[in-house]
Amino acid sequence: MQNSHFFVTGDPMIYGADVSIALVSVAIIFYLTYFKKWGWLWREWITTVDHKKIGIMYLISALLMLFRGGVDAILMRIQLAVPNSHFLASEHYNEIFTTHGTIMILFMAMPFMFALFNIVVPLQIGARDVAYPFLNSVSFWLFFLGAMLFNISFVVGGSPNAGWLSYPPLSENDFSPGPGQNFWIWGIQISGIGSLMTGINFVVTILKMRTPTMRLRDMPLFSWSVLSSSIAILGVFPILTVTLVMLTIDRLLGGHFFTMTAGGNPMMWVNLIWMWGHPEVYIVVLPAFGVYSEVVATFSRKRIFGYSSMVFSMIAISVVSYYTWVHHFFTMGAGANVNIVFAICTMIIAIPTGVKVFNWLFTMYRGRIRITQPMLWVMAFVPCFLVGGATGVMLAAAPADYQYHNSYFLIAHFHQVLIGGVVFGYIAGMYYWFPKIFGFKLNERLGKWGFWLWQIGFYVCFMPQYALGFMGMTRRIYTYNDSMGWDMGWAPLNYISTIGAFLMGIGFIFQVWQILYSIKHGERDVTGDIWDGRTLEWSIPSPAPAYNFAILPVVKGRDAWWYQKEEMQKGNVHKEAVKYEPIHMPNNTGIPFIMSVFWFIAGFGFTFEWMWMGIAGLIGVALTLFARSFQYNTDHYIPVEEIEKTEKARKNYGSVHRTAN
Amino acid sequence: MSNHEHTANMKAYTTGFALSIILTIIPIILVLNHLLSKTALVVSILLAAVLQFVVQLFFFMHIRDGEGPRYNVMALILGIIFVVTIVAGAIWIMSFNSQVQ
Amino acid sequence: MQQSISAHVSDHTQGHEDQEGIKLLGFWIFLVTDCLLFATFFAAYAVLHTHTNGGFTASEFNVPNFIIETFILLISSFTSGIAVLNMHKGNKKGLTQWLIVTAVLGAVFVGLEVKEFMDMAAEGATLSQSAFLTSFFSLVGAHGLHVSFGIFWMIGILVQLSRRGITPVTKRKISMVSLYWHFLDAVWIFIFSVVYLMGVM
Amino acid sequence: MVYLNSTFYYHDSRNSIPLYFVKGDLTLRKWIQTAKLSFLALLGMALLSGCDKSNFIVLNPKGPVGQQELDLIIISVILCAIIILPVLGIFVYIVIRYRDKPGNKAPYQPEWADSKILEVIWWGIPIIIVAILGVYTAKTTINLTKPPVKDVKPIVVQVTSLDWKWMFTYPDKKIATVNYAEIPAGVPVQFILTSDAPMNSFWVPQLGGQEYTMPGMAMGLWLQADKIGEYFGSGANFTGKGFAHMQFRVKSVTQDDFNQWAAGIKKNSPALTDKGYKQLSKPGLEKELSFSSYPKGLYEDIVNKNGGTYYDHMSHMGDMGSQSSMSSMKMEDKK
Ligand code: HEA
Ligand code: HEA
Ligand code: CUA
Ligand SMILES: [Cu+2]
Repeated sequence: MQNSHFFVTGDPMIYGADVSIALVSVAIIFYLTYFKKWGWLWREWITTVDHKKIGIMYLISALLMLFRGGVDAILMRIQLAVPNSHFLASEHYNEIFTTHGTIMILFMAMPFMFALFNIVVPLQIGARDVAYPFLNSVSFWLFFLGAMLFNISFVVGGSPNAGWLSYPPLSENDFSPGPGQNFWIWGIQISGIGSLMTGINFVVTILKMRTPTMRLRDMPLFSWSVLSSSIAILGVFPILTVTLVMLTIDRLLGGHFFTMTAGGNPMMWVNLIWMWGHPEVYIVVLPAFGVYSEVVATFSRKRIFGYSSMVFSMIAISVVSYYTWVHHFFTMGAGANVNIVFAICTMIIAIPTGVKVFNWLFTMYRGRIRITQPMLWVMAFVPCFLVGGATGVMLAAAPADYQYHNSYFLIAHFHQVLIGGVVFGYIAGMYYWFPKIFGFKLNERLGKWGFWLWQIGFYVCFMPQYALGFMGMTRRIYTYNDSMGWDMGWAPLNYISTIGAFLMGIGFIFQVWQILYSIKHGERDVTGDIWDGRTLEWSIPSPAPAYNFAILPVVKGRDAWWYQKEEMQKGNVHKEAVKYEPIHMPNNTGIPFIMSVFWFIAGFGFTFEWMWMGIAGLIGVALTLFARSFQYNTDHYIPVEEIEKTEKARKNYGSVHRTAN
Repeated sequence: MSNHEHTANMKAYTTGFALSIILTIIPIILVLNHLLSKTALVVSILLAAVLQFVVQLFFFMHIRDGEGPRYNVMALILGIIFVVTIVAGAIWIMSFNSQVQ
Repeated sequence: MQQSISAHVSDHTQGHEDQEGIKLLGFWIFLVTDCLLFATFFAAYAVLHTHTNGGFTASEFNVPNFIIETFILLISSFTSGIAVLNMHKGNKKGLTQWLIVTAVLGAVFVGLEVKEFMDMAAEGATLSQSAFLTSFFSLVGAHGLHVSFGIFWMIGILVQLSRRGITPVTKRKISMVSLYWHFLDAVWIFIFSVVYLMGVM
Repeated sequence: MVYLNSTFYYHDSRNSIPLYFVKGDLTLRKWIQTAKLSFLALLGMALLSGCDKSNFIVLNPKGPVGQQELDLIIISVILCAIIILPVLGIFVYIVIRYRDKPGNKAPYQPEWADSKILEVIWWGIPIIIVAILGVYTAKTTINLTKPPVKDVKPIVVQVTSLDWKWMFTYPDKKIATVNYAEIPAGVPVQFILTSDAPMNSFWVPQLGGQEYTMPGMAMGLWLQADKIGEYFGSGANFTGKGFAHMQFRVKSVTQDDFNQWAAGIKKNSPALTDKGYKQLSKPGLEKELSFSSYPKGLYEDIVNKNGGTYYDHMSHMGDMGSQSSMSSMKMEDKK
């Protein structure tokens, strides 16, 4: 690697980015130093093992990455708006769609999902923490530094440009030499290991940390969705890890897993990466389904309809999604029998998904629907996901897919399920639990602006893309000529699509404004139960105290808090004096952060093929692991006086544990 | 989990050890002496391996220990299903044994 | 009434004691995901094992070497079991000794494997020679790295054991490492059968 | 049908950049012009082009393969619509009827959360639909592995995707072309696909769906044009820098014209030598080219050097003249 190529050069946009990144960094450093915030940052955030704070850090990262991926999207749409555009050069466009796809799925959807896992699950199951708080912090920092490693490729070394799933041999040394592709490998590898740990963490949390009276069949559906998504994570992230290791072996050590020469087989990559990649999209959509279930029930003032079939269908989706990966390469000619089996397995997913849709509808049926912000996004989700899912089923008909594959029809399908299913869901979840996290509600008026801009923008952007697919427009082309643009009719539709992207961008700006505005002016949540909720997280104050529950709640069925409130209204609740006990909590620790920094160093070293640095980083990782294993003072007790003080400060909260029959 | 009832005792370990030695030697003998046809050989090697895996699980890893829901057993079963899917699926798909379209 | 029950149960779940059980379950799940990791390497090996690029083929493996390796690992699995038995009996000395035996056997195993790899490399059969060799070295090497990691882990535990004796924490750690060791033995059985035996068959 | 003019392709030497990429002012003018036009587009042109059925080339097939795929597309749209549209209707109805506003008389049953009958209905209907669609999918999948018509002798065209161009070799005629292919109308064509570069995908929407071109593999794709015409084709799987320019043209002509065309090429065009192929396969763009001959065994060598020797069925790569159709039959018998 020559040093002259270390900094990406040659493009004014990149210089602009360099300058703005430098300026922002200087500003942050100045702010932290001037206001003496370094210690605060270290103590309160970097070393925290509190799942709520980790959740907040995930949330902030996800929003930042949505912005980054969104800027990529806008740039692509500008380039494609008209034929023969030279706003972006070919290589630059290729980098942008690669980073757009990678960032949106791995560094936006995943952390957004983990944000909700962390913020909601322990509160919903009446736990004081996740099963492994230390590991949780490791997961976050691995994700974060992996994402940062990926993002610096923009200014140092060059971005990857072989597509978000980087098919070899294009992604091998022969065709993509240099650090760009390595950034992709290591950014995903490091954060992927973090995701795998999160999966383990939440499976065990849900199985083992529920408040002792909560049976699995009383558990709220969001937590069920987390369980099913985490199981899928356990099933597929190891495959991703190994597949990336294989590409690393090819690129770094001269191996031949996927090369064109020496017997390598690029198809094996396609096969393996989709074994992970397909379930991955269901991993991100399942928790969104969980959000819908919570929001719909709350704002219809009704029990969720068909609870058991909701649970069953989620588990079914997470398992059956393991058997559909070939639908991403029907056109590879693996054989009629292979295609038929996987086509039918793919269509089968539509059945449990449909059941969920029907159950949501019937939750609203004979309910009382309050159209609040979270509910708005849920109502936008239904039609969008229905149509996107239906086009998915059309894609699943293998021979029809020979015509859709890699066309804009496909692009339209997956944006419709990814945005309509995943993004809408997470945004709904964010609005729903925002008061719980921060103690105030997000402004409705600005939110509505954001909402409608997103909605209109979405359909204006992506509906024309279905038509473009039928017109033969393939994905990943940085430009098209006049003949395609005018004679074949691609140009007008692309232009419209670009307008839609801008509308979504403006919608996003409204949402950012909304958050900033609400920090000052947002309606404060003084009850802890601002939506008249049904599940345990609404029985404690907003924001929740460090230990979540002073006394573990007693749960007698589903929607525990809702029925508790009914009892309280009927006057069946006798306030007893409660006797607190000291609460056992984990200590803050800097090791996760330090370990992740070593991972970053290792990843950076291997990216530039500076083996000394890579190995040094790995040794650092091993040493921190070792240090941790010798750490014995890992926890403390919160004394009773402190709990009493905190609990006294809360006035009118009802609390589930005060039930007495 | 480890604090409850233990199936771990010297007898179990020795039995397990003896079984695994036997299950290793059988395929070695079969292979080195070319005793069976190719398919039969592959089947017996795999069979011995699977049996030995079971021996490890029961005699060494004490899969039966513990109380309450057997989450570890469930995880293992799911894991085995996934393992079979990954390996068998890859072999099947990558064999490209027919022409399509 | 309800109240007191809940308080009791909660102490049980959130207290130290069960914390160790929770960690063990997590470790078990981790092992299952590790299985998938090996499964993926196996899948690649199964698909690529005939792609020899005119070089080294699976029939040329060093038969005595891999048979010895196999028995050493089998024995070490047994000795790690004996170590755990000693732990349950509270016999710190026996525990330490058998752990050391296990680690030493593991080191011999790794040594033999390194020798095998070096011999192959000396014949020109390197990782970059063919897709078959890439997948072979990756699969077997991944196992070897796991074993090496296990050895270091055992050393770390031995140090803690000498300092603190048999406590709930060291107990859990020893249970984990022995579980890990049996697991590596189980993986090896498949490498032995599928890679080596079927290779020389 | 889509008319393709040759401005599509780069004019002179490879790696050069076509005029409209360099000339900034030209592009600026185009921007303005396009902006104006696009306002019209917003109002009418989208609709116009939308109504202009011929632009939807996927929905406007010119051969039996594309037609079968279109049939399946239509079936799948209908089957999905049968369920999706009513659900959308129910959704709108429920949201309007059960809004929480004062004086809403609609029933409110907050505890009603289970119904066996309903469960059976909404597990049942999707199962039936998936079953029907599954059967059609399976049928079409199997059909497409066979030549579209049985009684006409097929021809073989070998396709090699390169960085960033398409090479077609005709084993029967021993001629080669780049970035365009001619085929006889009404005759099943067995395209045999490989790549001497990162994998691409061979797609001629009006003739039928695509299939990957993969290094080291020779995969078969049956297509057929019923009438004469000229069809848009493109690479559909991303291969890097020049990928966006990998369009090609497939022209179907009568059998006589086809023979004449081939004879003309044999007579008038230069030969493709080993050296010439090496040059051709280097990364870069290329205009349409024709060659009167190509090195013997070129295609087989390409497949084999990229790993073809590891796949036994790949030995039938079509360079067997009239036998080719038989060999592909044999492949089917095998499975
Ligand atoms: C969150 C993300 C997400 C979700 C939920 C889905 C859901 C589905 N997807 Fe999608 N998909 C992607 C993300 C997602 N997908 C991405 C990112 C890609 C492309 C990646 C790339 O190439 O870069 C892709 C690509 C993709 C392909 C590959 C196409 C190709 O490359 O050529 C296929 C093919 O089968 C497919 C099918 C499906 C199906 C059948 C569903 C189903 O799960 C949908 C089920 C839902 C419904 C059907 C609606 C509700 C159901 C009812 C009301 C019941 C009754 C309905 C019927 C019986 C029809 N998807
Ligand atoms: C969750 C995943 C996700 C999300 C949310 C999105 C969101 C968007 N995507 Fe993306 N997309 C993918 C996942 C996702 N995408 C994937 C996986 C690919 C495949 C990549 C590949 O081929 O390898 C892809 C590819 C892809 C393409 C195809 C590129 C190609 O093949 O050549 C296009 C083209 O239109 C596109 C557009 C958009 C747009 C307009 C949005 C919008 O919704 C974005 C809206 C958000 C914003 C705009 C953020 C705010 C921005 C600002 C505030 C900036 C300033 C604003 C203005 C100037 C208005 N995406
Ligand atoms: Cu993929 Cu042949
Ligand atoms: Cu998929």
